[in-house]
Amino acid sequence: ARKADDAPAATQAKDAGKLNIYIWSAYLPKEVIDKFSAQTGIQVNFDVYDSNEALLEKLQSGVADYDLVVPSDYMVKILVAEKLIQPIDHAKLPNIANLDPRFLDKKFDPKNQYSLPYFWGTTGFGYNKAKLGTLDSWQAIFDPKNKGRILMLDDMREVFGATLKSMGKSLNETDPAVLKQAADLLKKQKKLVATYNSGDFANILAAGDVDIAHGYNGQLAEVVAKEPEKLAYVVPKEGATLWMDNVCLPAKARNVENAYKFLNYIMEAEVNAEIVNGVSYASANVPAKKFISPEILNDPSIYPSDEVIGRCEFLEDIGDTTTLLDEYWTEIKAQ
Amino acid sequence: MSSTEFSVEIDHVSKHFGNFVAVDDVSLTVRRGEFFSLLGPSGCGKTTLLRMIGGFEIPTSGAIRVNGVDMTEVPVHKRPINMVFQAYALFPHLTVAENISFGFRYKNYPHAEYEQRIDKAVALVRMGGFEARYPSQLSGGQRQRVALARALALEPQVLLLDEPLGALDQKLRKEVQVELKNLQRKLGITFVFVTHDQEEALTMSDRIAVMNAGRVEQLDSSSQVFEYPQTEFVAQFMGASNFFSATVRGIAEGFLSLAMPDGDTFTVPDPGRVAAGESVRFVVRPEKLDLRSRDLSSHGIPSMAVTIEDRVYQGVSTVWVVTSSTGERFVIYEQNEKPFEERGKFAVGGTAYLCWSPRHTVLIRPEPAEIPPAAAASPLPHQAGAAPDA
Amino acid sequence: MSSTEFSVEIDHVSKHFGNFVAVDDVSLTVRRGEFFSLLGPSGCGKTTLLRMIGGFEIPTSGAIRVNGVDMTEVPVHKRPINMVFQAYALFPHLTVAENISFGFRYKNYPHAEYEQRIDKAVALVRMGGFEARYPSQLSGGQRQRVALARALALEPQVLLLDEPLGALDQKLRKEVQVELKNLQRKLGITFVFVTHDQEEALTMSDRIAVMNAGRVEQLDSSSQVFEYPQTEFVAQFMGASNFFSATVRGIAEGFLSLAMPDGDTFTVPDPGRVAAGESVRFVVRPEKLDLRSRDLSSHGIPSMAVTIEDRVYQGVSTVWVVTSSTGERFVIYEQNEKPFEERGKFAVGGTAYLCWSPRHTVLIRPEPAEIPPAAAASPLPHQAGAAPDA
Amino acid sequence: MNLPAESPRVDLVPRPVGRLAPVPRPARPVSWERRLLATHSLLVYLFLYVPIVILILYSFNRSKQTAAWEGFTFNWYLRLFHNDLILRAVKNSLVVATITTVLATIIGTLAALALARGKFRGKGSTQAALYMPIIIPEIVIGAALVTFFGVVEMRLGLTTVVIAHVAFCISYVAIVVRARLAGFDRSLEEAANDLGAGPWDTFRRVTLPIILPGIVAGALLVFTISIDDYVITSFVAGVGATTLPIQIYSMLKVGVTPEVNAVSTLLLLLTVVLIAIAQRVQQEPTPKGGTKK
Amino acid sequence: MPEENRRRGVIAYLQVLPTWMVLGIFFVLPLVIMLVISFGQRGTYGGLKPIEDLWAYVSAGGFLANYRRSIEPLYLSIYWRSLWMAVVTTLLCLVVSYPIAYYIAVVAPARFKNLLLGLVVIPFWTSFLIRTYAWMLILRTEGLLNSVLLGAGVTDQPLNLLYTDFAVMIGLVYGELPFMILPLYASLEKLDLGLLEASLDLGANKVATFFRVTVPLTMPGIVAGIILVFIPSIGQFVVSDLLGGAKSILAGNLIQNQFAIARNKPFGAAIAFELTAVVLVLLFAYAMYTKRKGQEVLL
Ligand SMILES: Nc1ncnc2c1ncn2[C@@H]1O[C@H](COP(=O)(O)OP(=O)(O)OP(=O)(O)O)[C@@H](O)[C@H]1O
Ligand SMILES: Nc1ncnc2c1ncn2[C@@H]1O[C@H](COP(=O)(O)OP(=O)(O)OP(=O)(O)O)[C@@H](O)[C@H]1O
Ligand SMILES: [Mg+2]
Ligand SMILES: [Mg+2]
Repeated sequence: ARKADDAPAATQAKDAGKLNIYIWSAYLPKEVIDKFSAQTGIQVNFDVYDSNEALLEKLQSGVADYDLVVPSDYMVKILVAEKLIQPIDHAKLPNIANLDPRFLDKKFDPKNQYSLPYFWGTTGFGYNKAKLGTLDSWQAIFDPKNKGRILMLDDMREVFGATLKSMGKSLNETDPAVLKQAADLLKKQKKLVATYNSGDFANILAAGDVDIAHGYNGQLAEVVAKEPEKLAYVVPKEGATLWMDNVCLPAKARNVENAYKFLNYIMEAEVNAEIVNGVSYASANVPAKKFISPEILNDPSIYPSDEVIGRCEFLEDIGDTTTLLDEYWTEIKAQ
Repeated sequence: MSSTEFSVEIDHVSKHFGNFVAVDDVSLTVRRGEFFSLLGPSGCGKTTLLRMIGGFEIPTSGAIRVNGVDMTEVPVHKRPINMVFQAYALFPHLTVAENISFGFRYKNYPHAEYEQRIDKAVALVRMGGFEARYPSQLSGGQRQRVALARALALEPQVLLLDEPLGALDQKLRKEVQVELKNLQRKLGITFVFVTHDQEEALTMSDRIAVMNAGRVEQLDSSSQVFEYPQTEFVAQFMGASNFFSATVRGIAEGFLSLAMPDGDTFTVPDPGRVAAGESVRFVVRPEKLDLRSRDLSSHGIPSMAVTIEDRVYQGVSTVWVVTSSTGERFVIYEQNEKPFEERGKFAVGGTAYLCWSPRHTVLIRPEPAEIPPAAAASPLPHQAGAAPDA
Repeated sequence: MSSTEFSVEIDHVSKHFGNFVAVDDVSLTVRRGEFFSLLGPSGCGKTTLLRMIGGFEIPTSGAIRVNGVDMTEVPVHKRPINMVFQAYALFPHLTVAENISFGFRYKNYPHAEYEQRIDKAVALVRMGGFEARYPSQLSGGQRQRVALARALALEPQVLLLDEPLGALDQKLRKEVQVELKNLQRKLGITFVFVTHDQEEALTMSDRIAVMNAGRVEQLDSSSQVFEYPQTEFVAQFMGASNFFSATVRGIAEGFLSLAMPDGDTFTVPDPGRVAAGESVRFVVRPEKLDLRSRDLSSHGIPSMAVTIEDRVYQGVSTVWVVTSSTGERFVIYEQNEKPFEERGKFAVGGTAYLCWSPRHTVLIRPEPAEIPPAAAASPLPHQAGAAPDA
Repeated sequence: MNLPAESPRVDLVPRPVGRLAPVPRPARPVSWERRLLATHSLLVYLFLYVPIVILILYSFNRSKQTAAWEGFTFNWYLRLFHNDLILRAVKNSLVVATITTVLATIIGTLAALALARGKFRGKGSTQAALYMPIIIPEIVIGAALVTFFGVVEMRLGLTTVVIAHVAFCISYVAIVVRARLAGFDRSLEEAANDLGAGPWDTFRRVTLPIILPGIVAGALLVFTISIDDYVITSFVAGVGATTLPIQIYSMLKVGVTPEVNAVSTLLLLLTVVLIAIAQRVQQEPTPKGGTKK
Repeated sequence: MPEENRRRGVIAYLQVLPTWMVLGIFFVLPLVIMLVISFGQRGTYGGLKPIEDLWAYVSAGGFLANYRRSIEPLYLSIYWRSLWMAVVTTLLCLVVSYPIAYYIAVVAPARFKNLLLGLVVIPFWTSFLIRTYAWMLILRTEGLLNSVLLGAGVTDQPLNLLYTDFAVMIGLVYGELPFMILPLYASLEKLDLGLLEASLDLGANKVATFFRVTVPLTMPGIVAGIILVFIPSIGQFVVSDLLGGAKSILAGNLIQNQFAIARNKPFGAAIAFELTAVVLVLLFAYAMYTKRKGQEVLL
């Protein structure tokens, strides 16, 4: 503040001309940023991360100068609890009205005090339709017929989530007995698994190395779209994970005003559609749908029906139960 | 194994390093149980020749046989040869005892004998008490002795020694020389020995090869090489630096009559390769020259008037340096003070007569015209190219 | 810089390696421009002493001054000293010329002179034509010469030479010796020289220190050390291995009258440290002994009946080995065939009389009782501990 | 990039050290063990390069998926040239790796010298400290460092990345150079001292050329580690400091495209060109055996 | 003597000063923070649980809870497997690397040495991830290796290579090779060939010479290589996840998971420090051993 006093407007203008975004790679087409910069004169810096935990670590350090970050659902809750993000002033964002109410006011951030939805999707599995016929249940990943042809995400919560769902339980179950049951199931299931993989699952499925690939809808949608005859993506009938990445303002953000400008900008219908068209992930913007290309909009693996969304659930932070789950996970892997 | 008379046969062996000819068409044989020495100026190819016998260097051309077996295909470790390296090549990670016993297992010595054999080798080179030291903790001479002990302990059929005693003091060197000779007699080892110490070569060797610029200049029994050098190079190298010119007056009954430039004549045994009227060069060893106050030429003893230039005390002997009227320089050794011999003392700057016994006159082959060093590579047989160091 | 008379002063210097005493309380001074040699058996501490002067080894105790300046605080590269290392220490990554010119910049030689100075140094050691070679491409003697040239080229005030000519043949060695002497005269360099070649030491040195087991046994002018060894060790080390016992009959007018065990008496100059009735030991150098067929004792010349055991041809001289009736062994050098001297030839196995001139009788200090090697570490002043090698 | 032959004065491969064995061997009949060694080496190089060939091949694959070959295209290269993010990441990576290599090599070499020669108090703890970066899992280092930067209020950026890399690369240099220094012939340094060279000149003119292979090996390792480090970097990188590995890992969420293959291919190409030039320039003054008139 | 010693000491201090400045500030201090953290308890959201009564916490031994947990049999079996993998990797690396390092350092013509050395590391200037993907392409059932094997008639069935221990070993050895080859090279490059000649001369054949002379003389390089390969191998996990199908858990995963998934930094740090302590003790034991044998301590 003192600096602002004796430093003349020039510095301020320069400071005001910046925006540091920290986001998943390929979540924001370059053209969108370029246009924003052209319109406002704000210089956008753009860094990428690969996990929510990396983001958490960065914000916890307090020395990362980001103005806008995109954590996933459960991480929002943690960031709020850790006081690492600041409340969003809805009044500054007229375009907030464009947002789909289905994706607002969720448990991890009631009333969207701290976050606004950016992309969302599901975690189901892709499979070789030509070989296995149509599948609609998690039972497929427990079916001994598929031994050695199953890929599971290398992600404790997602794997337990799928199992719990197949048992008719909640993703966020914390009852140790239930979790123990799930762990036992998974220990048996491990023999069927060819590989646990969270990065390359869609390619491995497309290559034919496995017949079933547990995974996020985005990449799977892409390979399914390429070979619709052979491959399919399904959100099993027992239910699955609904995930959502959200924009937030770090508590220590320095260019808050610019961040608001940017937030408002990307919630404009046309801009939002451009983002969706560029990345092929579903956004929560209603008027944008008009501008989204039909292949994307009509792809059920990207924009599933309300019914499908209805049977999905968000992953939430389960607090200290995480430790128990981690121990089970270790046991499963170590056996 | 063949039972040829020869232990080592070297057959037209040459060794080139790039353009440089280190060993040039050398042929020689070493007899079984012989003590054979290689002499020659620094850089003349002695080490290279030894290394080829040992198998560390492949001859560019020619063949080497040991006990009648062609060694070309025989790997180093299968040759019945051991070498004492000029730079010792001690294993830095092993103690003295471990260095010495390194090769025992390949000789199939029983384990029980190891200690005793180490003791024996160590005693031979007077290194008792140092068995547990590492080479880095030894003095130069001590390292050399360990290198020697290591090779001796294996009692090979052929032992190559590259200046194995060069870093030892004279007393110790004499002791070790005696030990080496004993060992040779006892075990019948063939020695091929490189040394710069002429006395050592003469006392130890059966035969000596004098090398120059990659070639063998003369190969003879040790006293022959010393007393009857065949070339000016050998003469000079062996320390016989007194060269004279004369003309052959006549040849009769196995004797030559030689005339010195000043007209003195004397007769010497005919070596059989000169004709009357020819001009020849001969050499007389310094210890065989004498200084006299009178001209003895009337007695058939060659005498030459000289000026005394210098006298140098050398411990056992004194060296006189004199010049003739034509400016030639001669060197005379005089053993210091034999008792009861009274002789005219000569002062530096004074004059005297240089005399010698005609039987100590050694005719030498005429030296070829100066050849540039590169010619060391030329295939002129048995001619001395100038040593690179000369 | 101080202008003391002394170039190098060594003041009660000792060096311990762990428990081992390599140099034991040595004090000596080397004069400015002097040619000073260190002699001694292998492992006696010569290299260690040189290395301490050079600054490569820190004395365990004692001080070293060069030109009057205490060197303790002076780092190696600031000392006005250069050293020729026993193991050469040539830089493997530099050519001969680069090795030689390595130190030029620190001497602030102008760049233009480099080539000329390299040429000069190379010519001095007869290494012309090898300037572009790497050390790995040189023979042993050639490496040694480069090491020498490298130190000489810097023309230091003090030059330490650790067996700098040991790997050279005699002819070349003599040439280089002459060059070294010239250089010393021209530049006034102080030489501290280690050699195993006694002739070299005697001809080159002004003074010689003979070391034994880390101590200086005798420090004298070169001829004194040779002709008048003070201890049995020095005598033996200098090749004077003929020891006799006698009893002092009487002392008169600066002369001792000595009686041999067989009753012969003769007189020698009194060295001034014996009393009548005492039994003494003396030594006679081998070249000063003579073999006669008659007993000359009646002429006041000590004669001893001996049996001839061996004769060994050594080139310049012949060595006779004889034993007395009490089994003592003596060695006689006889220069080979001086002309015109007729003398009774003796056959091996025959008998003769061993004679010498009384003035060649050298009384020596009594040897202390045999000390075990460990005692080399004991602080007995000026007593020769047995060398570990002895 | 840190290629051999950067240093103009000294040859990276010093000539054979004073061995008795003359080094340039004659054309001796190639012995079986030499042939075996050569064959083995060839196989190892094959092993090293097969994946690289595949990687290059797939930079020309029309399909975005790596599994199937769908025909040849330059498309990924074109896209790469328009992908500011990747290009900037490449630049960051090269900058970080180069600076890290220089700093870590210097510091590590100094440490190795001290450890090999010096007897000083704290030698043991220095050694322990040097082993730590290798022993401790990167994620722990990364987390610790980012916490530390937070405590001392050091803004995350390229500087912090370089600091982190230097801190954990010093060890690699120190260990390799230390190994090279073992059994170093001290008399060569003594000779240099003796000839008037002070400590620095002795190091520069004698020690350095002789231990250079060790330093080069260490530097190559550092560059290799630094240019491809992901875990630690992901913790300590700040605004504008995204490096190539971070960029690539973050692409996992939406799928890694062959642009990455294209970038790697171009880097390889650049390296090979530089090495080829270095090889030409270096053209060792091969020790020519006595060319005497 | 003390004077010179002091001077050498000062030089040594100057030489390690930069190391300590960097390592001390940017390594040791952060790790001290981590060490403190390892005595704490996981907070609900990943941070540390606040401790109300420090004295009670310490006296009750609560600060050791993580360390106690980390030596439960479940975890011990993981360490054991990690250790075993690291040992195998290191040995394989050594066996593969020594000949090629020897070739580059001793046999190859001097002017190719740099080139050959460069060629060893250049593959690793590409992204680890896509390098590993390339390996997956090679090892998969329809991959390159299987087609070569089928083509050569070695097998008539495609082999199951990917997601096996074999694949993991290949990947590990591949990734660690330069860390073995380079130190070995640095050490072999100064090998005195004269000593090999001496050994042959004394009757040792080439194999015996290798084990009795070459190996002891290049021990510094071997030790350095082993350290640089073995230690990181204990903590590795990405290769085994990708090529081995992530079907087992190694010490590396365990720590990674605590930091990244379970958000249990204290536990993760505790395991890491335990591992560190064990390795340091091993190294120290080795140093003592060589010292006892009177050899140069190579660490
Ligand atoms: N580092 C060391 N550790 C233990 N003893 C040593 C060490 N260096 C030398 N010595 C011992 O010190 C004594 C003196 O060694 P020095 O090298 O001075 O002998 P020297 O007189 O030069 O012998 P030489 O004529 O054989 O070269 C020797 O007995 C040697 O074994
Ligand atoms: N690797 C090499 N490359 C080029 N020339 C070499 C090589 N090795 C030796 N030479 C040369 O070959 C000649 C013979 O060397 P060698 O070592 O056989 O000499 P030497 O007779 O043993 O000499 P010294 O008595 O000095 O040891 C020398 O002039 C030497 O310079
Ligand atoms: Mg030689
Ligand atoms: Mg010595």
